[in-house]
Amino acid sequence: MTMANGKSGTLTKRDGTGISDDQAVALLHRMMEIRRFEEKAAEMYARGKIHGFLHLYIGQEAVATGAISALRDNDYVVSHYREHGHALARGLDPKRVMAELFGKETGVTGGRGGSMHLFDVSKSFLGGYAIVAGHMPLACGLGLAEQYKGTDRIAVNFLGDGAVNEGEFHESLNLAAVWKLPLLFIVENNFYGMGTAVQRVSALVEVYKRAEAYGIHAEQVDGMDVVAMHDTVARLAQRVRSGDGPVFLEAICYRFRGHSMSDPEFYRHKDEVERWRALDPIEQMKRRLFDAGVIAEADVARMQEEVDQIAQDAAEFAEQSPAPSRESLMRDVYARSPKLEEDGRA
Amino acid sequence: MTMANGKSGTLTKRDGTGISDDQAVALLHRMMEIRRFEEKAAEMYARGKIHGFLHLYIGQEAVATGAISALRDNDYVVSHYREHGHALARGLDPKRVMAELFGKETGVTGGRGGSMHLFDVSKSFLGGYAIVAGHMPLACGLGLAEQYKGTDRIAVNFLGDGAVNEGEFHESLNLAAVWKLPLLFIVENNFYGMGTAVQRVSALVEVYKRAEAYGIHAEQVDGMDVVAMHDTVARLAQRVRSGDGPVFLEAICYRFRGHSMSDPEFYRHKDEVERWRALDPIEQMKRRLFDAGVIAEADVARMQEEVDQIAQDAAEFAEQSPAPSRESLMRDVYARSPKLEEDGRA
Amino acid sequence: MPEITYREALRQTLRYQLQNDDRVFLMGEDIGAYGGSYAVTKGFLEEFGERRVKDTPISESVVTGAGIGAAMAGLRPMVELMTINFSLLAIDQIVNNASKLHYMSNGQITVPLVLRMAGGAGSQLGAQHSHSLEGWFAHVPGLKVVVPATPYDAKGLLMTAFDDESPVVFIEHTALYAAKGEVPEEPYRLPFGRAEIMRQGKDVTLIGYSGSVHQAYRAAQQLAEEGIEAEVLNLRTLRPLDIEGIVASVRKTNRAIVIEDDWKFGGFGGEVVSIIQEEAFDYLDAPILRCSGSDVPMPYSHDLEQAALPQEADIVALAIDLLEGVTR
Amino acid sequence: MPEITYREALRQTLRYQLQNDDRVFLMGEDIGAYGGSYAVTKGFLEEFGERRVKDTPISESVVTGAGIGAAMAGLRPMVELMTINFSLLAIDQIVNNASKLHYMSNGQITVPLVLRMAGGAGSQLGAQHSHSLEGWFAHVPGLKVVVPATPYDAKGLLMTAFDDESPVVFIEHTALYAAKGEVPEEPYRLPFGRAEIMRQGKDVTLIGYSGSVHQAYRAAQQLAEEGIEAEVLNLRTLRPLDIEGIVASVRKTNRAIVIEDDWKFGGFGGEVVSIIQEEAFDYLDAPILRCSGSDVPMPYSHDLEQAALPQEADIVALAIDLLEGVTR
Ligand SMILES: Cc1ncc(C[n+]2csc(CCOP(=O)(O)OP(=O)(O)O)c2C)c(N)n1
Ligand SMILES: Cc1ncc(C[n+]2csc(CCOP(=O)(O)OP(=O)(O)O)c2C)c(N)n1
Ligand SMILES: [Mg+2]
Ligand SMILES: [Mg+2]
Repeated sequence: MTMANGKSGTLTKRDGTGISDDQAVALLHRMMEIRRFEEKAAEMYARGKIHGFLHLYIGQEAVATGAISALRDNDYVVSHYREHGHALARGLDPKRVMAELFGKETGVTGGRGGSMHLFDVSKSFLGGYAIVAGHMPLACGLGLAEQYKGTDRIAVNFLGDGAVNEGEFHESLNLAAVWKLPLLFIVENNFYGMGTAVQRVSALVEVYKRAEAYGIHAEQVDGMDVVAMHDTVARLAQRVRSGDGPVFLEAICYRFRGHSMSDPEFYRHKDEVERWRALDPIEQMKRRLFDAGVIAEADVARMQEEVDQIAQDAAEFAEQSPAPSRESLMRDVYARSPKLEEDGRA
Repeated sequence: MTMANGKSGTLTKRDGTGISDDQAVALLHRMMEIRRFEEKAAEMYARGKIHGFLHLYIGQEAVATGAISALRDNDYVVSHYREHGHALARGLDPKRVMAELFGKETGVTGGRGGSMHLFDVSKSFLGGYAIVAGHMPLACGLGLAEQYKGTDRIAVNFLGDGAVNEGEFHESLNLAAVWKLPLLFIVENNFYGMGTAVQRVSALVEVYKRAEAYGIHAEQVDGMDVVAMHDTVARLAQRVRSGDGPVFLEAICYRFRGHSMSDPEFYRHKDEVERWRALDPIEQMKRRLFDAGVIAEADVARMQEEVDQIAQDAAEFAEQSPAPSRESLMRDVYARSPKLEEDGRA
Repeated sequence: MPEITYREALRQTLRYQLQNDDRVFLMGEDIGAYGGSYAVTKGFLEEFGERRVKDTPISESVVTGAGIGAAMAGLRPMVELMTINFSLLAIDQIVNNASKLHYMSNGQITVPLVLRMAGGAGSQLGAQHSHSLEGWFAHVPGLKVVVPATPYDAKGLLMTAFDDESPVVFIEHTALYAAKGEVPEEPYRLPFGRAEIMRQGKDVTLIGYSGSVHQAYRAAQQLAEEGIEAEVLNLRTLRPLDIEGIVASVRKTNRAIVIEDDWKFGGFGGEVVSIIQEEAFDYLDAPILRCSGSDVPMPYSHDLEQAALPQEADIVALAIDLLEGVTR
Repeated sequence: MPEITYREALRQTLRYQLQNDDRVFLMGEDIGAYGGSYAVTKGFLEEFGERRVKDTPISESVVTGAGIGAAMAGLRPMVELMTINFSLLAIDQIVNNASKLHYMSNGQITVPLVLRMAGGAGSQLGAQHSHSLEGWFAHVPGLKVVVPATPYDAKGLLMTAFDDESPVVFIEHTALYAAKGEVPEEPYRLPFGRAEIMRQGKDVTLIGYSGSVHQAYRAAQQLAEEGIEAEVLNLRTLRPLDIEGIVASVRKTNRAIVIEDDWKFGGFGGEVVSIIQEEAFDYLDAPILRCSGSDVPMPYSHDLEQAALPQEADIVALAIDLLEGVTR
């Protein structure tokens, strides 16, 4: 895209790492897309187009956007139920994601998964899981498989601060460490698991320090800063790829909306939320790009129009898409087994 | 008991803690009793009197003996399936324990539990569990209950090195730390979980360091030294009793026999076993008491006769005891609920 | 009698227990500050304090195990597992410890634990959040399994659960919390192992529990219009099961249909069918049928989810077939 | 044909898979250095190395989940859970991930995982180590559940399990590892969902699987002496279940007894009973009976354990009752 000024590489660090202006703008654009997409989803939920649980990522966009922008396309991404941001950052089609939230046949899983279970294997986006920490063992297995095959493909596992107290968190970190699995764990510490503040349930409040108990290299990063997320993950992904075993990253962030659409938010003060809103990752990035003279108000206005359109198109596509046929209910409970069909059995 | 010499307090430390000569001799006696009891059990297993799994504690006697001797009678003791030593150290009747191994009605649980499930609530010995780490949450609950009631009773939870990789280990340590539960965790690190060496499956080989990830005070002790075990646990139990929350102790020890009676021991070298046998906790303690002039060969000979007799009597008692009646099979599947019987319901 | 919701009925018993028995305390994920994911414990933290109402880490296994341990030590914990889906992470504690310790210890230990969880489907929560595994718990000796269908059931059965010395798995239905019904203000107990005859009938017995009772009842009303008088049984508890009551009804109607949300294959319905044909074989005019959920992971999409769940229309159709099958 | 043990039969298929498909690897607790708790993988670590044979930490959940993940990535892991008792610690992975991912992902993901475990009772291992929970797995759509009774079954069914694209729960019986039987040397597959008629008979059908098949067979021999000809079915797989085969047999014999070690109440037997009475109602001369384990945590004591388990004598007695019931 053309810039307000000729400058370039404003966000490139002295050591040559970091990102170009185009990348920087792309990150902002992606975050705006995710934000708008979810605002639209919330609207559709209110209008009764979406049901079940809807967990918004609003406020945390920088984490998924920055992190995933630093990965290779075929690195595995495994997330939990608050994964719209990860899915869109991974390049899943917003239309098909919205259609999934609507429970339509055109959705990424044909309306079978819904908001908590987005999958797109063609994009190495391996889901969308609703059991806290239950996806961590799977990520370990994906990493194990690539290690076994001898590739340098890695698995990136997003989880929340609430997941660190599950037994599977412990088993997964230990196994990843003992077997030196190519895994990058990214904990999005937004300070709450539903309504429970981290310090009320975690013996160790600095989540990243947990990883040290497994001899896993761990760092903390500002999850409200998309550039920091990108640079940090780029560096850590490289380290994981080199075969030294897993790395653990704690991204400090905040969820601006309730846990789900039904959350009365008894557990936190409005002004705490306000303090964090002041750190909105999108506004921060805009200011940064303004100050660097990379973009001007007009660029942002145009980008806003673009993402409005994307969200609008997604909603219309979802609305117009057909519901899956009831006849399809029993399809794919079992996979076809060509080898067994050969000898006409099972 | 009368000593070979008049001296006393030979093992009392300068700071006044530590144990008297009588206590020291009692510890030796207890270890010898446990050793002999299990040798007899092994013999009875070979003679087909005992079936199922039989996990011998031989080599680790100092851990249970020293630790439990430092507790109050009503502190809870919760162990795993290798618990003959803990049960006898707790003062359970050897006759009834042997009868339990025989599956007789006179056993501590009437022959229902067997070797892996010894219980004696009257002695605050809360079992005997066969699911690795599955007993840790129970110990947390016992501690929680006493904290809730406001007593200074504590729960002592024995586990093996293999248990530290289970999810429940993690969940239990975290909960105990967050709620400051009155728990003393004692890991008996005998270097193997069945045939798997600790370093092959644990990211952190120094087990006690795991506890630091939960902010739990942790120490390591020589589990082949019964006096060190006693002194350390006396000090740590006091600390737990004071209400500062859980404490974690790693006792370095070694199992001289196979994991169970059927273990071919492919996984370790005979000479490794020999090196450890040289550190036999019983022989160490004898030498120590000889050197200190607390006992003489004659005393040991007499003690040996006593424990031979105890083991012999236990085996005879078990042999002569009746098997539980088949009619009793369905008893106690459900507890009686007086309150509900009142209104003649359920 | 005042009309209150299923949720309020549960709250009344929980509050009664908290007020009248200091051995009772509640623990679970988000039951305190958040107010409970289904708002059953809303306000309790403020009313009873942190000693009695404990928010826990997301650690189902240790929370359940700690409840068992506390019960072993003489307290009467109520552990809320939020939903039955998460009970899978605590099932070793439930099966290997809670259900067995009284027996294994030869009666030395008792585990008076109340384990509450929300089950059932129908709210488009997707495959991982739509289980109806009550049949699994009902399979385990040592456990009692309670499945309230109405506010009246909810209040009275939960009261009984707290007075039972054995571990009780108390499974509420997510779709029923807002359902209303008449409930006495004073505390009362409903016995375990006694089904309620919700409707008398002579032609066919419709056996349901929790959510499916209501479908059965509505189906019975439709059948009445077709001139078919269905008897509707609300099991209330799966273990103990009211075998007497079930058999008595079928001996009268000579036909039965078991209705449940859970997957049909290997589901609890099979136990009910087996017992009926063992105990009332000579009274049966037709095979006992099951109207259950489809054998499929629950899809999110509304249409697919409804297609996967048993519907009133299905019950009606099966009942009509049964009766025609006989007249034929 | 050579006579080999059930254990050796399993070893032959595992070795064949390791030798012929590099996507296949084994993981589990003590399957390597220790040689496998039932010696099924003895020597494999030395023969195939650490890449193919992985000793794991005692972490059932992540080991199972890692197997699922590796299968998602195109490998064919065989995870050994040592015993079915420990599967309770991995059951969330099995139920919420392994069984559902193919469906939830709308067919994008497949999970060709073979999950082996030893089940059954009878060796005095006590309550926590004597489960027969195959019925639970059989209840879960998306899983296939295999229960070999003979060395011939073991080798052929395990071969099929590796060629199936869906997750297979393969449950061996602890009491059968040393049992011998004739097994072809060359590799072969046995189809899922096809029961074996172990013995032809016209008077009553005895339906068993895994260990209980042998009791049924011996009971049939005793019954023959009483002049009763029992047909014996070896189910081989519980899911898929050979409904056709079962129904065909009962339509011939008009009577059936289902035999299983597991607890009777809510057990898998109820499914078999339900299907038979649904599909062969008019052919039944008597109620279908179940000869199952007692509803009690398994006691250690030999006498009590035997009292809790179904015995040949019980089967014989039930069969005689059934037939007299009719002649009466
Ligand atoms: C095993 C399990 N227990 C409980 C729940 C209910 N639950 C859903 S989200 C959630 C909180 C998770 O918090 P966190 O990991 O911090 O993620 P966040 O919602 O903050 O993104 C809980 C308890 C669940 N889904 N799975
Ligand atoms: C959950 C579970 N997984 C596996 C087993 C099988 N098993 C019994 S003992 C054991 C090893 C435990 O080792 P450790 O904790 O070090 O205790 P030790 O035997 O050395 O005393 C294993 C894997 C079990 N009993 N429970
Ligand atoms: Mg959080
Ligand atoms: Mg060990």
